[in-house]
Amino acid sequence: MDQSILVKRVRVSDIVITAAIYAAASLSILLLAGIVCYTFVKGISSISWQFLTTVPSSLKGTFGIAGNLLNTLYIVVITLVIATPIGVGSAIYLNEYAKPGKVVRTIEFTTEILSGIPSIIFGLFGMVFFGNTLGLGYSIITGALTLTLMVLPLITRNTQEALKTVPESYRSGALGMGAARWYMIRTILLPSAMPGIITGIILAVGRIVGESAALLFTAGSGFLLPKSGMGFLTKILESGGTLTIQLYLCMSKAQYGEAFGIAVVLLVLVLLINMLTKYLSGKFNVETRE
Amino acid sequence: MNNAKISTKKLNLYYGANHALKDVDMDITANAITAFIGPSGCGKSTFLKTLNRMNDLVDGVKIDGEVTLDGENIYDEKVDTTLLRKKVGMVFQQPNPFPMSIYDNIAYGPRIHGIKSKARLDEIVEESLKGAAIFDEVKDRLKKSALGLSGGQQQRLCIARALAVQPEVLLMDEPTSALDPISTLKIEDLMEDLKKKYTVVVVTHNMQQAARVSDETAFFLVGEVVEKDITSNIFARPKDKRTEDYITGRFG
Amino acid sequence: MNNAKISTKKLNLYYGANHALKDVDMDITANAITAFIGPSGCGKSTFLKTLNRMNDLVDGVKIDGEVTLDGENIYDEKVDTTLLRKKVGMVFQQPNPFPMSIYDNIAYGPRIHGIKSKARLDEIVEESLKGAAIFDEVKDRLKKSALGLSGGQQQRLCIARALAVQPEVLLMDEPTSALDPISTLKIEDLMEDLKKKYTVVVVTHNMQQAARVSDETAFFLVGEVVEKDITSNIFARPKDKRTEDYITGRFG
Amino acid sequence: GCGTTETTTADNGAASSQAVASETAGTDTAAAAAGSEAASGETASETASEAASANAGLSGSISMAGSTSMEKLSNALAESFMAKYPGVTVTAEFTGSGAGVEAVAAGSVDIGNASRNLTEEEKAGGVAENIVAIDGIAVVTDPANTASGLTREQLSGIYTGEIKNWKDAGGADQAIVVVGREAGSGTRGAFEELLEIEDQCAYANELDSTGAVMAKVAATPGAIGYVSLDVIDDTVKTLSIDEVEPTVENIKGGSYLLSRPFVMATKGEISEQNETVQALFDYLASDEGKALIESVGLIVTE
Amino acid sequence: MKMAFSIVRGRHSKNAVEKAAQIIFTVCAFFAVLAVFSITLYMLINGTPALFKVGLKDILFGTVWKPTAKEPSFGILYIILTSIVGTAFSIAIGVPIGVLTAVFLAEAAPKKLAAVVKPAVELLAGVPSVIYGLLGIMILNPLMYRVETAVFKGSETHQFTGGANLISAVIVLAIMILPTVINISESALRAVPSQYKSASLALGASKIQTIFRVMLPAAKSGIITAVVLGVGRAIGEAMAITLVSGSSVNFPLPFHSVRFLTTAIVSEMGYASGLHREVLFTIGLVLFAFIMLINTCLTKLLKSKDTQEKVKEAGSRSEGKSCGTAGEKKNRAGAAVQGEA
Ligand SMILES: Nc1ncnc2c1ncn2[C@@H]1O[C@H](COP(=O)(O)OP(=O)(O)OP(=O)(O)O)[C@@H](O)[C@H]1O
Ligand SMILES: Nc1ncnc2c1ncn2[C@@H]1O[C@H](COP(=O)(O)OP(=O)(O)OP(=O)(O)O)[C@@H](O)[C@H]1O
Ligand SMILES: [Mg+2]
Ligand SMILES: [Mg+2]
Ligand SMILES: O=P([O-])([O-])[O-]
Repeated sequence: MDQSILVKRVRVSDIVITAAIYAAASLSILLLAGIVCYTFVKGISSISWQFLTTVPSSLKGTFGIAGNLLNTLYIVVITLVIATPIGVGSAIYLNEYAKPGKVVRTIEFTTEILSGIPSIIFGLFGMVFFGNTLGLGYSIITGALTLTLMVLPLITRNTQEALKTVPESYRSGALGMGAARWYMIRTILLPSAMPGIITGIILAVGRIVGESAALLFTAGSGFLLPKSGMGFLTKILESGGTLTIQLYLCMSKAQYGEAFGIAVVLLVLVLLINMLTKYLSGKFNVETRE
Repeated sequence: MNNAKISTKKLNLYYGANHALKDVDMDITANAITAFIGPSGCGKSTFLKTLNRMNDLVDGVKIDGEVTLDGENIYDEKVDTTLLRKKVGMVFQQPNPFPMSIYDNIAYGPRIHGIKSKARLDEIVEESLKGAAIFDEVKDRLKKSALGLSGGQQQRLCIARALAVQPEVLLMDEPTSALDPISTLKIEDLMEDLKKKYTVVVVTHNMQQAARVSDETAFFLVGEVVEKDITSNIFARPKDKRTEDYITGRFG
Repeated sequence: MNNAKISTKKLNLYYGANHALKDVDMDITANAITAFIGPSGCGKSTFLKTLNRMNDLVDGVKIDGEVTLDGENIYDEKVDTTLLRKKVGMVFQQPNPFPMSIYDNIAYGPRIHGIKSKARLDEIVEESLKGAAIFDEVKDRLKKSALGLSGGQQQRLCIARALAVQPEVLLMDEPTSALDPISTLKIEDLMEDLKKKYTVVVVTHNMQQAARVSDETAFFLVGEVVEKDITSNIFARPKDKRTEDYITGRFG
Repeated sequence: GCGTTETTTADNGAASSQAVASETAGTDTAAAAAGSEAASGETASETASEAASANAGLSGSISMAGSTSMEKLSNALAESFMAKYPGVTVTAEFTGSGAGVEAVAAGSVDIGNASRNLTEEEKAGGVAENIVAIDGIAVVTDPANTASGLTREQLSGIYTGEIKNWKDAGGADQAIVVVGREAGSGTRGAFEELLEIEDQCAYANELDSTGAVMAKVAATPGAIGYVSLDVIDDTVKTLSIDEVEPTVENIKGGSYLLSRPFVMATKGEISEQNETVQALFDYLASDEGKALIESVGLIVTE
Repeated sequence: MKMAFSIVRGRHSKNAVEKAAQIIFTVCAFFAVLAVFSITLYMLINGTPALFKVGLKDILFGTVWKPTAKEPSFGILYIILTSIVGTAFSIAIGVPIGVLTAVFLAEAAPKKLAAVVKPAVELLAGVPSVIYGLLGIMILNPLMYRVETAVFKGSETHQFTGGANLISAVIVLAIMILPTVINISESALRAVPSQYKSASLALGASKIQTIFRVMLPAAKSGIITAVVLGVGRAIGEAMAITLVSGSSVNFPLPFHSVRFLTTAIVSEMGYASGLHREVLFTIGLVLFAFIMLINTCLTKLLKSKDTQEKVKEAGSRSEGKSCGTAGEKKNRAGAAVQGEA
């Protein structure tokens, strides 16, 4: 016929857009890779056994982040333990139980609002409400409660998105066989949505680990290790600065070596968390899909 | 009709403002195959779904009138829809296997209803797959994902899954529209078998199929049941002009 | 066959280790309807998709051999797949309208190919919808989402969408399996019309349909083409025992 | 403004003259700090073993919060005090002077650190001002700067924006980048007050900690800033003011203009505090405590 | 034939579990409402008094920020403008780059490259923003200072900032939001049913046309999420930019040292007392109001288009084999039974 398929037509807009895509991608990939490399190069020399296992001593003039590592762990765990069930539950309600209407719109709207509130506001609120009104002061629990509010929408949203991508036919299939709603959710939806839920949790962990403004006024900046077994319990009522807080403090004191050292530790930490969750979600997929 | 398994009286259904079912009165005979025919969009699927309350899941649906199963109103507040849907099973128009292994797909229903014994489940899975004429094709990969099957295989899997809970009534929404003739024939044979114990309702676009397998046929048009009768009567001596026109391909 | 629109030579296709098409040699006659029949999973859809290179999108696919369209090898490196697919249109087994209005669904293809005039688009949309026997049902809601249509309506919409780019070849993968007999008949009539200008290839499970509409029929079995001939020959005097067995319903 | 200034200066003067009485050797601040750091380390461990039986009884916890410039002092104090009294936990937060005083007034911490004098309002709220040390404020530039000192007028001119180039202040032809602290900072308050340029400063950078100022000045050619004396190192160059170098002696002697007190505020007088807190203040007042204060580069009061 | 059970008889233990599940989920869902309600309440309680003490006009439209002066002045107009301008520019830079990168990863990148880059992006989404600030101080500021000295050579009026200016802050913010935007947009793109893609390609659309005309519109809801989160992160970031932006209160011009709403709170909250402290809470309140406004506008604006098309939800629902039926009225994906109409 008129046009041979062997002659490629040139579509200028396609070429331009493709070029833009490649340019944008190379830019962001280079930037992001550059950030990681630069941080590693600058920070790796600060890292030593002492750096990882001791706490700072102004008498000996040494520096270490053991206390901050532990604090970070505490805050991540406590926050997730509280926020994950609430976030996932909320998503399940919104997606699977609620009839569309005012109520759902209100909840979705407020969840959106919550996700947009700047961390500094969470910090102020946490300081005033958990710290002063509830009398928890500067403590790990104050920080964790504050962060719970902060990461909640992240988990809710991701779970919701994941639930939305589960085909409707799975629901009707299961319900059509007489499965009750919660049973259907448990056996079909949650496994199918698990990768999405885990993405939400990854993002949440990332946010917690990376948070500074909301923690500065709530969890404080303590860096001591618990003195005894009981100390591990009472620690949640004591002030504790996460790695990021310590990084910020080092940075504002121009202790750049230490700051980059902590940055490296943070990168490795986030990497480990990501790998772990990947592994877990992979396992889930294998179990349910194959 | 005394041995009506399901009866509807003055059933009306609205999707918001769309009046999708209009004053449907119907008795569905026990241990028989009832076929629903009618042009696309006339409400066959909708009616089918009111029979096991799958329409409850659609937002903005309003249902008026009565549907009884063995004389009990299934829209009564006290009805346990779980039990209702165990008794009134369903096969959908589009194959919808769950994202799990073939075995787990079939075992899903029995597990819902409390069967835990591995041996018993194995038995049910095998029986059901055989019943749906797919056992031989999948017996070596029961532990593989059901999503890896072809469309036709998936649909037969779904039929097997519905059989696994041993329903009393089986609703099938164009169950063979994605199948090749051989599988279709097997399924049709299977329906014949099933009606000995069960009540079967099947929506079909294939007039030959309706004529071949069903004992009774109902003809739907824009939300109304124009005519319902013994199948041979519908095809040989339709009472309504519209039925005749449709069957002879004069409109649609 | 001198007027072959499409020819394949020693076409082999592998999904990873799964050898899905085996040495397929076929000539598809221009301005005729060619039907593919065969049991579920035998590779009909797969073969169809090699004809407009839709299989390129599947990971791990390996294709050997040659496919020519008007004598040009469509697997040549220089091929403009965009143009190829404009010339070789496709309707899928599952209806897949875009999540946009009915109008925009139809206008999508023409717009892609550079038609901007509102009047021209209106015209194309109307023509295409009429061609697919769905215009009357949707004319009042062209601006509404296509996802609100019933399955049958959606499939006809997809056919209309494929017609809107005025292809030379139209590949249809069980295009009527979701349609009622009336719509099916209309589509079949349409195919008759289309073949005057276009080359039509249709996969079907419905042997009657194949017999009714097609000029030539190819019978597939586990990735091979067992037999291809003029339709009347295939159904009246199949050369291969397996074809005969399949047509007479002796296996599947 | 004038009234406050007088009070502050008077206070400082008194504190400085008292501080002169206590003897401190060494002209080079850094060397002195290093030396006494080692000394206090020894002292601490000795005392800990000697008085272990006597101190074992004391237990509890002390919480401090407040000024960031007092971080070095607070951490050193906490550490050595805990070494001496193993049963006690001392925690310190560095949220800023205002927050520290507020926290102590609210009773949520035992001690509020402030790197400035308390306001009359704060004192009226029942908070006691316990001055524990005196700190100097050094004016610094990037190491490559050729100016060696400024007059008081030049310094004021630079900070009020009248002088924009180093060539007008005895240096090369180079733009001046004016670095300072944020409103509310003890350091900034003292600096502006002593130069009598309150509310007239035009900062190009208002940074929120001493360290940040150090870093910015060190890295920016043409920059000028002011920081606590105890953080000075060789990444920056200190300038003399009216030809007086910022050294511990000059501050004690009163010839160096810029200094301010470090306050550890308590709710009510020290005597009203619990015995653990009292022990902390006793410790600070002891020779051991004084050595500690000097070791971090500060000047001992009284 | 009547079987053993009547359908009316429910099994109670099971019903109890089901009921409990529903109640628990409902409570969970209201948690967010409670949180937003109490945060709003606390911000109002702490932030409004100063508004009246100082005067609404003097705070919001005053340009002089001298909180500790003898006659203090609490004008935050420049601070507000800085936040608006800074956020707008960082979004204008970060979102297109991020979305295009997501397109690259989801559609254009070789599998192997994507497999390396994706985890890297996830990693960076978790990187503390302070690190970006750290890099800003170490790399951007000196660079900007060089640009500044070149641009304003010999200027008598320009106040030299040493590179700590609006541009530096905008760049740090833009880079900071990249991973978030990339991650979420990419997931949204991947969630688009593959049937849309094949339908479009089969019509002869090029890959680019398919992406921009079908995939991106279908992924719109996810991309909105990405933008909203990006805006939130940019406008809400404090620590990363306190040091990078110079933190003086100035009109937001590229080479001015500027202060954002957030950095205003962070840098002075520790030191402020009395009215000054209350005004900082007022700044918090303003920030909060901003977020509310932006969120509402963005979602309203973008969603209203959606409603007309009734597209997004049904689209993101249907997958692979099943096709959506959204029905006549606005049908929330939540309960539409698909795959069979
Ligand atoms: N979930 C829904 N929401 C709104 N309207 C619907 C819904 N499902 C179906 N409809 C409408 O109700 C009418 C009947 O639809 P139904 O699916 O029952 O037809 P059908 O006879 O099964 O058609 P087909 O043969 O194409 O499957 C149609 O007009 C359809 O558009
Ligand atoms: N994307 C794919 N990846 C791997 N294997 C595939 C894929 N698509 C199809 N197959 C396999 O290739 C074989 C041929 O499949 P195909 O879909 O072409 O069959 P068909 O004849 O169209 O069947 P049906 O009539 O059920 O549609 C089957 O065994 C199928 O499992
Ligand atoms: Mg139907
Ligand atoms: Mg097929
Ligand atoms: O941190 P300062 O309060 O001492 O400036």
